Amino acid sequence: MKSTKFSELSQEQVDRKWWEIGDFFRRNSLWMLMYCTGCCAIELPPAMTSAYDMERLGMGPMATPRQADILLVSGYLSLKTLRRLIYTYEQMSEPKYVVGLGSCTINGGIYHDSHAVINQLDQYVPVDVYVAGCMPNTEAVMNGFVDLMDAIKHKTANGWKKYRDNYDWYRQNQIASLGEVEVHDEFHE
Amino acid sequence: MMNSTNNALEVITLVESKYNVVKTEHISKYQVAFEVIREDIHSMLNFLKNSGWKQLSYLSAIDWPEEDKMELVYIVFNWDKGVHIQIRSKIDRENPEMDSILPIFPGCKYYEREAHEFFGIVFHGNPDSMKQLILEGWDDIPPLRKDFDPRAYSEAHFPQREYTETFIELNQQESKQEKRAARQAHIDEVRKGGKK
Amino acid sequence: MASIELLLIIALASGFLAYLLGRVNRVYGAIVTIVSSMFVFSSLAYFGFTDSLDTTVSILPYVTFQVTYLGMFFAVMITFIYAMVSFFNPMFIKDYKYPGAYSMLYILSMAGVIGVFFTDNFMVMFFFFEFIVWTSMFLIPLGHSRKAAVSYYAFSAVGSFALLFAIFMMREAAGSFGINAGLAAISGTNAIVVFILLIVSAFAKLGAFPLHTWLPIAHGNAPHPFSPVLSGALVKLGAFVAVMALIKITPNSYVIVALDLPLAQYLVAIFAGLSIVFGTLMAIRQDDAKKLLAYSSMSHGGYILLAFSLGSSIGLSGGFYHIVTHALATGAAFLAIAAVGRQTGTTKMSELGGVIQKMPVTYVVYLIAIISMAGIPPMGGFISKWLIFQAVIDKGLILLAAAVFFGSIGSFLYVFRPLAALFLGQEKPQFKGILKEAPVIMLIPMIVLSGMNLVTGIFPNIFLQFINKVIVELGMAPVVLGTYTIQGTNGILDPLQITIAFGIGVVIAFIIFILLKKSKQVGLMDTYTAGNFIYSEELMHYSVDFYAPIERLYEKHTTHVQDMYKSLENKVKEFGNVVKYFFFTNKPEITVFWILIIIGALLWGDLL
Amino acid sequence: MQELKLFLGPQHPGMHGNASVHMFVEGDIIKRSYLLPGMLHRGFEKGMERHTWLNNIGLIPRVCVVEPDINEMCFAQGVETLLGIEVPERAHWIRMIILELARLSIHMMAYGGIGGPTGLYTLMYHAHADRNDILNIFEKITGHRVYHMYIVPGGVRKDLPVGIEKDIHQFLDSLESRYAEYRDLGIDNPTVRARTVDTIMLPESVVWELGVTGIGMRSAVGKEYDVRKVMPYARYDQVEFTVPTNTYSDANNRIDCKLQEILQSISIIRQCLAKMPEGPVRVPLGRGQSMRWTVPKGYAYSVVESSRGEFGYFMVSNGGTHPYRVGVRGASYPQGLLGIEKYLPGTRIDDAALWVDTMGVCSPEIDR
Amino acid sequence: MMLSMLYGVGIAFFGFVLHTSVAGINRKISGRLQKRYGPKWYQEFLDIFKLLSKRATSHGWIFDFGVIMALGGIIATAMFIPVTNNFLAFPDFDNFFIFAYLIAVGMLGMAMSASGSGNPLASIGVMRALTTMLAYDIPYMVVIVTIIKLTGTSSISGLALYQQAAGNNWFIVALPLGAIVAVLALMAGLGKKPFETYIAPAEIASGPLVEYGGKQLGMLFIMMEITHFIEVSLFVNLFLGGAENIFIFLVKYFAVYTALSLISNVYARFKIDQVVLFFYKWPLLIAIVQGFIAIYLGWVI
Repeated sequence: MKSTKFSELSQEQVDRKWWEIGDFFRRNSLWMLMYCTGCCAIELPPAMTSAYDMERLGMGPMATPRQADILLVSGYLSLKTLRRLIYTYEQMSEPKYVVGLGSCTINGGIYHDSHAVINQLDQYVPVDVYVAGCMPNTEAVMNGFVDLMDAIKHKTANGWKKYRDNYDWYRQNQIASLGEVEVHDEFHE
Repeated sequence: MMNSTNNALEVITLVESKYNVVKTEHISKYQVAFEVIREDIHSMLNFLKNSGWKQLSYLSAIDWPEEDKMELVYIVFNWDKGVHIQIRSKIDRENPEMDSILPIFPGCKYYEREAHEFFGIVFHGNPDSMKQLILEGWDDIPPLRKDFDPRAYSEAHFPQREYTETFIELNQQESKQEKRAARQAHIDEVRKGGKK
Repeated sequence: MASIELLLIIALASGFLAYLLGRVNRVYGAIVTIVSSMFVFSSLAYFGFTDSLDTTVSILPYVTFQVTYLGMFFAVMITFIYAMVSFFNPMFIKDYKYPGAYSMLYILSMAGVIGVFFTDNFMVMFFFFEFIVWTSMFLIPLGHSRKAAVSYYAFSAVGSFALLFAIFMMREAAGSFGINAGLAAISGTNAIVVFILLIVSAFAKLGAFPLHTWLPIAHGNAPHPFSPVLSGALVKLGAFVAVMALIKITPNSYVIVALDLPLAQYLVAIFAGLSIVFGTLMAIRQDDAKKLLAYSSMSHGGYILLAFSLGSSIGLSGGFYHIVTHALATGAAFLAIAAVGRQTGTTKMSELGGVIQKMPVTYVVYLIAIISMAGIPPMGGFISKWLIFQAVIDKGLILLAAAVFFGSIGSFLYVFRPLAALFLGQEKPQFKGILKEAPVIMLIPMIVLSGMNLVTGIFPNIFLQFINKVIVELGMAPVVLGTYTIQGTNGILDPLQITIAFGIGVVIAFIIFILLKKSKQVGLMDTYTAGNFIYSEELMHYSVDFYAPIERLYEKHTTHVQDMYKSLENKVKEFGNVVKYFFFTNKPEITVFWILIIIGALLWGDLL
Repeated sequence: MQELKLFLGPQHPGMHGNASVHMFVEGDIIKRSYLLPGMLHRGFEKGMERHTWLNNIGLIPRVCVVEPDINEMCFAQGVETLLGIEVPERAHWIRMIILELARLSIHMMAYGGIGGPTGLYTLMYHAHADRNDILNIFEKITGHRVYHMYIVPGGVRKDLPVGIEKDIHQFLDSLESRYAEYRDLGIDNPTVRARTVDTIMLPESVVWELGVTGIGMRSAVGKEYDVRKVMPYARYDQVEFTVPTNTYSDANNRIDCKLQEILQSISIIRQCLAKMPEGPVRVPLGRGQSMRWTVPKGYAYSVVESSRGEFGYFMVSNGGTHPYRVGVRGASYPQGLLGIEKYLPGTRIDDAALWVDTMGVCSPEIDR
Repeated sequence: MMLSMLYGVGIAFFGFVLHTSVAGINRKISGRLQKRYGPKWYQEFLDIFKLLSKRATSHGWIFDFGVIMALGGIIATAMFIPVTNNFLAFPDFDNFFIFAYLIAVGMLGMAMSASGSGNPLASIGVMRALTTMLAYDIPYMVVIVTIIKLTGTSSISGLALYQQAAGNNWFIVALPLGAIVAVLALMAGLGKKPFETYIAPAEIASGPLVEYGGKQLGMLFIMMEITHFIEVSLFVNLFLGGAENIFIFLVKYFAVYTALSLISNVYARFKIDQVVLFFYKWPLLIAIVQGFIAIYLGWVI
């Protein structure tokens, strides 16, 4: 039988144990950012409120990116939104997860040929869970969240690490599509 | 309000008596369209506003590259009469310019700004009309012109998802019969109560 | 043995020395102020606490001295503030038009303080009183505002004349100018009149409602290093007069049975309550940090008056202790603001922001000062406010208790505002790169004052034991003190215990903080903006109209008192014009005629 | 600089939808403000030009997310006007049921939505619970909860399922029985009244200046300026209903109008279910392959009363298989852009979210 | 001394566990009121520990120092709380004014840290919090002054014992007007609607908390739980006669907190100046009337 004496564990193992304990808390208390980027956000109120009651999974809407764990990309992303989404994503505190709702985040969906809407979200920010559909049912949205919890449990939801490690690649893609990520114009003195 | 048919006809006689209309259309009992020359638009809108068409419902443009024209559309509405009036006028496409109707309908401010953004029409007298409204950092021709191709723009700017060949092959390998058999097996298993 | 007379003469002499040296090099004069005030303070404190002050007089004519605990309490505390503030003089002396005069007047006004508190003669006291008023009056316009000096002098004159009349009435009753004799001899209706006159004088000096309008004008416009002296030290002269009136004179007025308080004291208490509320409300809406602190002085002056007027020994000790803690706190706060004012050139909160990034020590000094001012443990302000609360509750004064609590909670509001608007937030672009921490010589007094704030909060009994001596001298029972505890009327306070508890709490919080994952450092512009981009620091810093919602509720009613004085001023001006019209016309013979009449009336008027 | 810049949206709990109100604030009073739209811009008008007339059915519901049926109706009407065809009688009535159910849904959502800015979350939860029943009914009728693609040019996609009347009646009865409770919890709640009465005014002159329509206009002007009354489409001229109006348009009265419209919609749906004739529900628009159907040359402006006012499609056909140009007039365009620029200044930041909410600003239809 | 300090830390920890559980249960109860299932009862613990496990962002040393000062001050305050007649760390030293002012250290720390984040919304939130405090504290303090004047002691445990000795004549019955004011002030102190002006997500995006995430937010949550524990147990001791044993305390505590959160569920939020006007109109008047009646006329039920 393996000894569980604390002193015999290496620093790495201790860290992993702590991380697993942290994962338990993280997956049971996922706070999502209240950012309705697109039309799939219309299925979120039923998910949040009485009909499906997201709070029983420990999830709740949060006001600011600093407090939130999940960035919910609800649907298509116009260029203008994508800039703000990246800015918001970088403000979130780690570990952070991204859930892409709707087919627009996967391949552009019905707006695949639009001049204003991007086609593939994971070129710009790493996505942990996709929920397909246009728009996905509330059940599908809830299922996506459960999938995310499973992914956290199995340590596969590490998009934030990917973003940190491959920051240059993501940045390059962002600049290629957006020109400048943080705009200076008359709206932003 | 039930006599709207008469209202529409009244409008036609009213306008035609006063202005030299290029073309009149009686679209439905609630809708009338006039095509006028560009110089008449201001006085006509003013006249209609004083006659009760107090609300500017819509302002936009249509691009006609074959004729090399840009067509401006003003839609005004009278809530008492219940008649929409379209006023259309064609202007030059290469150098589209128009005087703003801001003094007549203050509500046109953002419509004109948007028309500038999407068609490149310059409205003189509208202070903010040259600023960007909806797009941000736009670097191409105005997008609602007919010669703009959004697909080409999208392909140039946004990477498309590449579905790898293996993915497609895998699907092809799995024929429909196999799939059906697998599904049947699954159903049987569920019926037996083995798997959920 | 040290002679008070000697100290006084040393002070006066060093004043002139400072002037002469100041003519040579302005900084030398300022250094004389440091040396002189430190010398005066330390000898007063040392010889005072060892009971070895000599009162014999050999050189100065007509001047006699006595050593009382009351006088010594005030003198030591005020000279301490003088000594601390004098460290600021060398850094500010460059800005003044008349640097030699500044140094001289600074020391002379301190000399006046010695005279006021150690004399036993009313006339000498009045002389030194006026001496302080005149010297400080010439100091104030060095901050480039003559209006401030006029306003200060006008209100001081009201106080001085009220005091003078009271002195003459007491002379009438006692037959001499002796302070103790005069106060003892007064009785009957005269006592009521003298009481009112002395209270008016005290109100004018303390800046209590309704004689408060000079406070923000004078404090706000005085030279940066002189404001702490004005607010922390000189204003307390009023408290001295108030003690004479409220404790030593007891006019036989109607006693309110339910409150167990004489009517006269109760009226003073009500005015004190009004000054607390009014000072708080006005401080909340100031934009200039110095004016804000000036109004807070008004509110705290109300606390002191209220404590004295309750007439119980716990109230008295609370009042005396509040004098100490307020002097230390407001001195430190004013010095911190002065340091900011020197480094940036302004003390307006709407023009500043993010000063903490370059001036952290100043920030900590200000923080400790405001914790004390707001009456939060473990600083001294908590102890004195606690004592005052005990006294107020003991009397069961509901409305005054409401006023006291209003002032206390309100002080959180107004002291927090400079903290947030001036020190915290984004650094303004115009100060980027040029802002530095204040020089070491300025940090010394600030740190000393902060330390004193802490000591007064943790070991208040050191001071309260001395205050007990003062109270006994005034004829009251002393407050019961343990080793570390203070026994109030309805509870015991152990400041050391609270401090240890607070320390343990902070240690626990710190351990939790340090055990957890290290945070990522981000800049102050990288904040939540609802997803929008913003690049201008000025648009991100919330400093204008900080308490707009609550200000809106009373902003229409803030100028009534000012309007009253304004109309009074206009009346005086009109009267002056009338006089000018009659007496000083272009025709000299009329003027000569009037002068002759007046001379005649003065010479032979009594005969008629 | 004396001003402070605050933002309401896009990522802000007080903002519904993805738009940003930039506010320059002094103290807590807004001095200048403007809306930064375009974060939901998808190039709809361009996209419609690139789809055939029938393919557009899939695209149009997505113009305005909260109220997709209005778009379908608007588009269908426009195409029918251009083609000059008449829709079967039963289709009209089914359309009315769908439209009024959609109106109920959006009004419930908007009424619950005032729970957000005012902090009355219980109201929000209750309203959303009832709205979910409407979505379930939609799912039974159309197969989808939100984007129904049910009202198509030429009628409706298919007939109502058997027995749906019972469900609808059941839902309407339960909603009607809870109406008084909603009033008590919402606009008659003293704390809500403290927030809404006599604030966020919309005087009549402003209505005409901006061109505000819908509840905002009716609550200020006091006349039944409703597209359903003024120029009745479908069979609105054959049902009896009143349009709630007022002459003093503060936030409370606007919400009140919204609540009264819920009752009217319930009554309309009941009348429709009673009066609905049997028959076909759809006519074909042309012959042959549906992707090659063409629409004759012409211009048409088709209008529908949405929950926020006059919602219009301006459609141009050059006789081809694709629309030549489709312009969308969002109902909240005037108050959303010009209203925020001109009339939000002067209010307080406490009221900004409520301003946007009770004026009925919907960002997707502004951006398109 | 050291032993009672440790005892005090134990009380603070007890308060944290107790209030976090009670708040979790109350979230479930509110959930049922809102027609939904509600979270797990221990959800608050999960939230706090999750926050503590995250990697936060910091806006400079004042941002961190304020949080430490806030939590430290609140722990220090909670150490003085008498839970029952015997379960208390410092008998005789649990002076009411210590709570009134030591709690302000925590508030000041949080306010400072929030303003130090450089976000204007945080400063506005702090401004609102301070203004709300100015509004509700005055009437509340007047009621407390009345009680202290009547009983002659300001020790919280002493006041509880006084009520028990008078045959469980609780002040909520004896001073009914004052009790109404105290309940309103308690609601404001706990940040319950309609007085929840300073969090106000829809207006200022959760106010002072706007820039916090990770461990700082977790520590502030702990601080808030303990603050609520202090305020509710002060109410229990002052107006509900304290508790002879821990079960009575738990019952009273749960009843008070649940009643308040149920009431707050059906109210919308006031604007900040409405809060000030509200408290200075009726509650202040009622409190003063109650004071006069009780002190000068001696009418105590």
